[in-house]
Amino acid sequence: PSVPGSSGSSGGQQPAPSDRLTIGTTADVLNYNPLVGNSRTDSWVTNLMYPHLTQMDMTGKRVPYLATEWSYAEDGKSATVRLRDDMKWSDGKPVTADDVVFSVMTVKKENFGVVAGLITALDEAVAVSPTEVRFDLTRPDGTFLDNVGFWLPVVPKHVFEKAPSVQKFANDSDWVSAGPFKLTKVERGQRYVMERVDGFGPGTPAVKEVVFRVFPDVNTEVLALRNGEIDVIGNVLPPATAAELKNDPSVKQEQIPSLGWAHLQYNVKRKPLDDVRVRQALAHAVDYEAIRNIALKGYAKSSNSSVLTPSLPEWADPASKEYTFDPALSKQLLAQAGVSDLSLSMIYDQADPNIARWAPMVRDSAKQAGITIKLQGLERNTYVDKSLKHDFDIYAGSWAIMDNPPANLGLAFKTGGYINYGQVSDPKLDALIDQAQKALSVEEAKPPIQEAARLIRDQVYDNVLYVETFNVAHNTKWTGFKPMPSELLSIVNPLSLAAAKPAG
Amino acid sequence: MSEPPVLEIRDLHVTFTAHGREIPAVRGVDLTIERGQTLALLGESGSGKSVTAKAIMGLLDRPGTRVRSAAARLGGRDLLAMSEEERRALRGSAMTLVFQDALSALNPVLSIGDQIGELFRVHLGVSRRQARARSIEMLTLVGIPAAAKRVDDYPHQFSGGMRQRILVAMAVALEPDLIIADEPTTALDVTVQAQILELIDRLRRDLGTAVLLITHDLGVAAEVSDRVAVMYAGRIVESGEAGELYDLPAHPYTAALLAAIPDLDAPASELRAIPGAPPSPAQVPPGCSFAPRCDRASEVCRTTRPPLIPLATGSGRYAACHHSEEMLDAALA
Amino acid sequence: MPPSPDPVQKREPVLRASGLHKSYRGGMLSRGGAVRAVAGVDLELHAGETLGIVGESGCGKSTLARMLVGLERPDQGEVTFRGRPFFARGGVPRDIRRRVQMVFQDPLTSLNPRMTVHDIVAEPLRVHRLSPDARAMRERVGELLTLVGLSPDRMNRFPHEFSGGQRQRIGIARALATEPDVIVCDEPVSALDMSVQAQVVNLFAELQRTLGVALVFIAHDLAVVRHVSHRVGVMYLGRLAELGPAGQVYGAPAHPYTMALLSAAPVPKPRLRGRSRIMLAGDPPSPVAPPPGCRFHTRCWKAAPRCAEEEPVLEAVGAHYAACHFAERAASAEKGAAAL
Amino acid sequence: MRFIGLRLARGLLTLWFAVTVTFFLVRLLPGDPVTAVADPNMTEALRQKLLADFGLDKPLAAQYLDYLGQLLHGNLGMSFRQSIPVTTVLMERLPWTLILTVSAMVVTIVLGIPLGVLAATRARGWVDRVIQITGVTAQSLFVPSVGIFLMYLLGVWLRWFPIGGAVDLDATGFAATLSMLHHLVLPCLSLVLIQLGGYVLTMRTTLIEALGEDYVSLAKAKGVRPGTVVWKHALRNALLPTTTIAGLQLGTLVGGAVLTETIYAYPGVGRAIYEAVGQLDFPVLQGAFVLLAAAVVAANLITDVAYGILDPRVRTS
Amino acid sequence: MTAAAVELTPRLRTWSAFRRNPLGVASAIVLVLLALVAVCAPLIAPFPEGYGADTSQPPSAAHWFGTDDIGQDVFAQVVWGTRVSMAVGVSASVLAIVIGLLIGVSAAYFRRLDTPLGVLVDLSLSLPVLPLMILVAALAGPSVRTLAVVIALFSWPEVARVVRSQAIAIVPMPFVSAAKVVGGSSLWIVRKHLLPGVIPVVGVSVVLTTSRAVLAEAGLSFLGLGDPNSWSWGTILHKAQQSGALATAWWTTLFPSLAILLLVVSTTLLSVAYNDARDHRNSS
Ligand SMILES: Nc1ncnc2c1ncn2[C@@H]1O[C@H](COP(=O)(O)OP(=O)(O)OP(=O)(O)O)[C@@H](O)[C@H]1O
Ligand SMILES: Nc1ncnc2c1ncn2[C@@H]1O[C@H](COP(=O)(O)OP(=O)(O)OP(=O)(O)O)[C@@H](O)[C@H]1O
Ligand SMILES: [Mg+2]
Ligand SMILES: [Mg+2]
Repeated sequence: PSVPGSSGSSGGQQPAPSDRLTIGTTADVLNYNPLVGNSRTDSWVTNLMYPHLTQMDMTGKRVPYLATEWSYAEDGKSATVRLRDDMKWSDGKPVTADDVVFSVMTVKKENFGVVAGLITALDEAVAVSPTEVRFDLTRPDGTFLDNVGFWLPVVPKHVFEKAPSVQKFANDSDWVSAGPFKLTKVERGQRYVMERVDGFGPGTPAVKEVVFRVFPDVNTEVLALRNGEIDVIGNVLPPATAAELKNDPSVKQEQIPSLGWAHLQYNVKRKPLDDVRVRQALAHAVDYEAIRNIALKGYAKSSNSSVLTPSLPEWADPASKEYTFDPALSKQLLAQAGVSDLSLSMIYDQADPNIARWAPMVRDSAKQAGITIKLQGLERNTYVDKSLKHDFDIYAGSWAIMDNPPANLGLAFKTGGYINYGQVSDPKLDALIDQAQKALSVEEAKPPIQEAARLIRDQVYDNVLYVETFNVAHNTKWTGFKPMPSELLSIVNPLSLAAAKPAG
Repeated sequence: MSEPPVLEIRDLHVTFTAHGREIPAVRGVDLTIERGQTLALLGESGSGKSVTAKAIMGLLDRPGTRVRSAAARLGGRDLLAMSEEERRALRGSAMTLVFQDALSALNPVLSIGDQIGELFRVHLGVSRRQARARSIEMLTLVGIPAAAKRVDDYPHQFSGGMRQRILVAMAVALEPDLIIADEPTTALDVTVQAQILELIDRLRRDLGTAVLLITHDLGVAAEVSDRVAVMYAGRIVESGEAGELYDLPAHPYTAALLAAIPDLDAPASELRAIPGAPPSPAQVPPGCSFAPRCDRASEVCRTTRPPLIPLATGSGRYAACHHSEEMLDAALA
Repeated sequence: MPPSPDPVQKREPVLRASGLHKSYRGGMLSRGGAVRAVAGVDLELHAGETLGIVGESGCGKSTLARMLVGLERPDQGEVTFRGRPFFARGGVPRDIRRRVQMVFQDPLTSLNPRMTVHDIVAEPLRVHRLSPDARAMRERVGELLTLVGLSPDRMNRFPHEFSGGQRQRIGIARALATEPDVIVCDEPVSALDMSVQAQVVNLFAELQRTLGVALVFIAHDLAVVRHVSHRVGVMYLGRLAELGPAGQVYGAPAHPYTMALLSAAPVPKPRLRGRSRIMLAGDPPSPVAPPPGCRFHTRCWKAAPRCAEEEPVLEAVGAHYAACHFAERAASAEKGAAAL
Repeated sequence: MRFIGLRLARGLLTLWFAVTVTFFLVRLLPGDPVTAVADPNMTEALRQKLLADFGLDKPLAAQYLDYLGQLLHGNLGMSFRQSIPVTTVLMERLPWTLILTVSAMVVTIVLGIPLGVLAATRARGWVDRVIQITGVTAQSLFVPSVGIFLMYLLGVWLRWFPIGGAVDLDATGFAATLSMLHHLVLPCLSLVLIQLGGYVLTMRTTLIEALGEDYVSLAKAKGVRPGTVVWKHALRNALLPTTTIAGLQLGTLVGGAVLTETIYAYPGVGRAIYEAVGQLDFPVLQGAFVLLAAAVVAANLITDVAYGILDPRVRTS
Repeated sequence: MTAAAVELTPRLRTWSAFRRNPLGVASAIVLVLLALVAVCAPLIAPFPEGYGADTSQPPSAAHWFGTDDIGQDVFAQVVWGTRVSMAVGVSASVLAIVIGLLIGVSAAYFRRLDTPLGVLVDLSLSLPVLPLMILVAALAGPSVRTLAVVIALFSWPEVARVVRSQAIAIVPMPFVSAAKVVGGSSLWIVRKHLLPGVIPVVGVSVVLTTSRAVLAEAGLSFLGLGDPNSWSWGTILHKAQQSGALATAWWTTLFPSLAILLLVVSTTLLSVAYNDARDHRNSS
């Protein structure tokens, strides 16, 4: 933290401009404790400080980071992970299996954060050797390694164990980290300065310094990119901006697949939405092509109305077909269901630029089928509140990261699932998902999960509109980024920034 | 005696333009004041007394105001031929103005010393310290007790009578040739009024200044003036030596005014009121302005405006009435 | 001398003020003490009589007037109308309100500029429901306007379309609308042009003669008060200095202040200019901290040490009353001065 | 003494009022801080635990009294979202907001007075008209539009000024001050633009009024030079109402800078409020409102002092 | 009296002075035109909905103000935006004025209420308006009605203050005393004397609060708290901002900004002109 007027830098020689990569972000870091903080902008910074076991490739497959190998036991009741031995905490101590065990067991014990809900199958984690961890599970869970590998940040045991409660530990100074960059200076509201770590395991970063600068407004961020004040816009560009910026020779855009999808959910507990024909009528009353082409300027792929999206090609079901935009059919279905003058309200987060764009399009196309949709563009907190309380007819939104279908479909569609906003309760679906979660390999999990996805499509438990193609812009002065899927990783992930270098 | 009169104004006209209409507030006023003389300018509200005073001082410089005169001389100096800067130099030194309402005329945020001293600083270019010393002198002169202590006080800290005295102090500070006092005592109590009038009169005697005293009070005019000019609807309708004019008014308006005053010594049952009301300055009848209210008015009064002409009787009597001779004859008979 | 009302002195007064006190405290933030506007005034007003009140600016004349009509509630003492107190519980009773009216100093500001003359004069009729219908009201307003010398066909005009004297007549018509027994006039002619003043003064005299209302006539012009009043009170700093029949107060003033006032008043007779006058020193003291003892002693040329300590009461001096320790001597001295 | 006591009491009352209004408003918002951090894996038990951690499970009245009690000790609580004290959050932001608003205020006054004088002395002339129209137009501008326009024109196109932020990272010592000023220009300019109109118009009206007063005529009658008449006699009086407005604005400006600070990525309190609403960070929100109310109280006090200096009627009674 | 009879009534005098002020007259005309646009919006342009093939087109003969990023006609948006913006502005200001009038007049006339009401007004004036509006708008959920109510809720203190200061000048006027002497009750005096007396200043308040309300509406909509089912100028700007097109597709921001500017400038100039015209002292 600095006070205006006081001298800024820690002194010494200033890095040349090309030694510094400046990234625009829209919000401050709220929590430096990676086990707690879950905002995207927090993660960009903490991901550079705390390693995860695995990262993802562009198809969503896990790739090594701290972990080099991982596997389940035959019976699926335990899993083993091997760690690399060349990672060090910034205070010189090595990163060992103890740290991994501490991180995961703390989360389990104190029961907080994103990870807690993903490790319900965990019984005990054991450090077999400094480079090997064994997870003992209470039941076979084929989603466990994917989840823990991707979501669990590894924190230094010797620092965090001193806190009486890790959950309350702010970790807001004197950071001990092990990523490619270490945080050296914070000017809240303005910027976060990170210095490269020499001897970072996977390879010393090329760039000396990474600076995150805070710009609450995207428009200002774009201006700053064009002005050369920042090199990368961390946030995904709104489609219209991406289209405009295509013509700017100084800006390059990386296309990043989204792991989530945009969708409409119908409250199946409400009449007449409990009738599948009505839901189908609604599904046929959406002009999917137009939404992708106009609202998203073509930066979106069809998911063929399946919750298994093309971003995860391993899982996708090529047989799935997208609902046609067919108002006549829609009317016919409504007539069959005996519903006339259908009038529904649709909630969405007004601050989400894409949804705010296509929500009126959904309304207008539904009108062609004689369905009235009243838009309720809400302030974010109200929207989340209403979603959790199932207080809506139609919910328009998008999932951010759905990286493991068996795990995610469980949360979203199983009876009582935390994010099962539409209140789907289908025993057949529950059984299929359970079966898929138990499977220890993709091959094994694929048939039940594809069956489940078909059920979801046919019953219109979820109406998938599209999978966005994210555009992340950076200055052409920089090159070498390693894009990974999702907004969370994109090109601001640790391995990518470690590889980034000045062009030419 | 070749000494020129202190003030000589010929055919002064002031016209305001408001809402696209012309308001001839002053319509041909002649004034002459000799050295050491007090001329009382009498007239009722809206007759143009203050406008005349401001016109003489050259204060009517706001847009929409036209001032014109055939001659304007201050102690022989031709005001018309002067530049604005030269006239400014005369204001406050050769001719000064005492306002009616001292509270609004004194600047509330400046100290008394500052406001009086400003005169010395502007006109004599003296230092701040000297100006202050002179201000204290002036305050003492007009009878403010403990002047040295009070010189740094602000207007609101003085009583009404003291404020008026401060205005008088400013008016006499540079020993001007002419003091114009615009109803200097109307806002004051009778007992205080007597004090202020006395003060002005004393200073006039000591300095030999000419005074133009504007008032609507026949009593006040009678108390201090040598000569009296009566104004009605933007014109002077009668002027002359005070005693003569009160004894033998040559204009029906003056006569009616005098008759309408209740007399302390003779409380009559009925006052002789003048019917009607004074005309609005924007709407003056073509002939004699007083004709609609005049009981002597004849046909000629309604069509022809009587000029202000010298009368045979008395010294320097003037009247603007077709019937003045008649009146004087009747009175003398 | 105005025609004297019938032998009034013995009859029960219409309006009686006893021991009136009124102070105003400044706003919440002002420091100094309260302004003691009226500090102990006793008065009686008899039917058909005119009581004149003179005094310098700020001596409490208007405050007294406002208390006499019930606009202001006295801090101490009370005003009674035919023996009934003004401030019963819950304000002034409506019938007393009707019987005591007021005419204000400034004819323009006392008439609402947004109302027509008809509405202004009809306001009391409406408030007291004195007219059965609109037609009757118009007729009554017309009568009232005629009574004060205005032509009824101008009743649909606005006050600013009238001259000062005419405006004051409108105010008088309004005061007459409820057929009051008492009209309190607070400087009703001070704001008028000198050529119009006499018209209004005459009107008052005539109205009183024909309608028999009792008038309280407040003014600072001694001559005007003398002209209309049967009895005159002289106020100084919130108290009555002298009270008595007009002829006596003016002819043989008993209080030094009355003498000074009479002597300082300018006389419209240039020939009398050289006469000797009593010049008071200094300004009237502030009503926030009136001097102890006799309030006039700070400016009085006759003041003795006793005057600074002991407050003189209003007591009979010959045929009238004065509040001065040296009242009798003063009265005789004045005769001497007049002889000079 | 009594006067000062009253002012203080009034200030405290203002603070209390702001605290109370915002306390309850904030708590009426739909959802709670826990839903704002909602993540797909949270369970109901977890939620309740979090609520209890934030002290949000107690009855509203108890929360309110707790809060007032803490406030008396100068404790604004911990931020829900950032695990640091609210005072830290705000104190980091406050200096920037002060720099921005005070500089905008100063520039406004420095420009506003001469423009007002010019308009008043040339009342109804074309100079007056031009000044009036410009002032009114500037006052009516919509901040975000202006912000983007200025940044595009002066930042991207002409490259005169940086885009967003408050100070350069590398600048030290004097260079830091320069860099700070450099970053200040655009946001300050927007604030000045929208405030200036009001100032000039008030100045103009009050000065025209003052110029018609008797004391101005007397000054002229004393032969005082026309310039002195305006600047010494009329202006001092006309400044009084303007001071009141300035005081009122200074207080509300801090809160009013929300849009400006957001658009220009300026790290001030206004932006913190905007962010805290989005995050339902009750303690920060409330703290910010307490701070703003305190700013208003302080501004009022400053106004009173300024009034005293300008108006001897206040000073000497 | 013939002389007095020809004098103009204050109202006529104000009117004649007002007519002479070209700025005021021009502003009045602009406002009338804007009101006409608002009322006749359906006749001028179809309601902007759906999407068009020509996305992000600069102004042309077909699309006077260009199109936005989903191909809607910006001109139509601005025309329909006039409706909502003005409706919110006017209804908010009417509401604020009713509240302000009641409170201001009560504070001026009933002395005992003055201090508490004065404190309330002062306190409300010292609250940070925009942040609070954000809070309340978030609380009530976005709709045109909410916006109007929220804006009114934070605009009345200003009106109350103006009304009070005017009313407080009327209360000591002798004509009020006269009404009391004549027997008028408090209610009578408030109704017959105070309210008519403060109406002229309220006239100024109406335009000023309206313009402030329009700006506030734009600000709230811009921050995403507007009504998504209708078009207001702020909504247009909000959508432009969300699409990140503020800096590139200038026409999507320029025209609604100009509309806001036009309305606010003309209301302000109108009130200035009206005030000048009412001030007879200086209208030479
Ligand atoms: N600036 C002005 N614009 C328009 N008319 C004016 C102006 N100043 C004065 N008048 C008009 O000129 C006429 C004469 O005014 P003036 O002030 O000279 O009267 P006065 O004799 O001094 O009256 P009073 O006794 O009330 O002071 C009045 O009718 C007044 O309305
Ligand atoms: N409402 C009030 N609040 C405070 N002080 C007041 C109020 N009304 C009158 N005063 C004060 O009370 C004293 C007497 O006032 P009042 O108006 O009765 O005097 P007056 O004799 O009528 O004077 P004038 O001749 O000027 O009309 C004055 O000092 C005045 O300042
Ligand atoms: Mg005058
Ligand atoms: Mg009085």
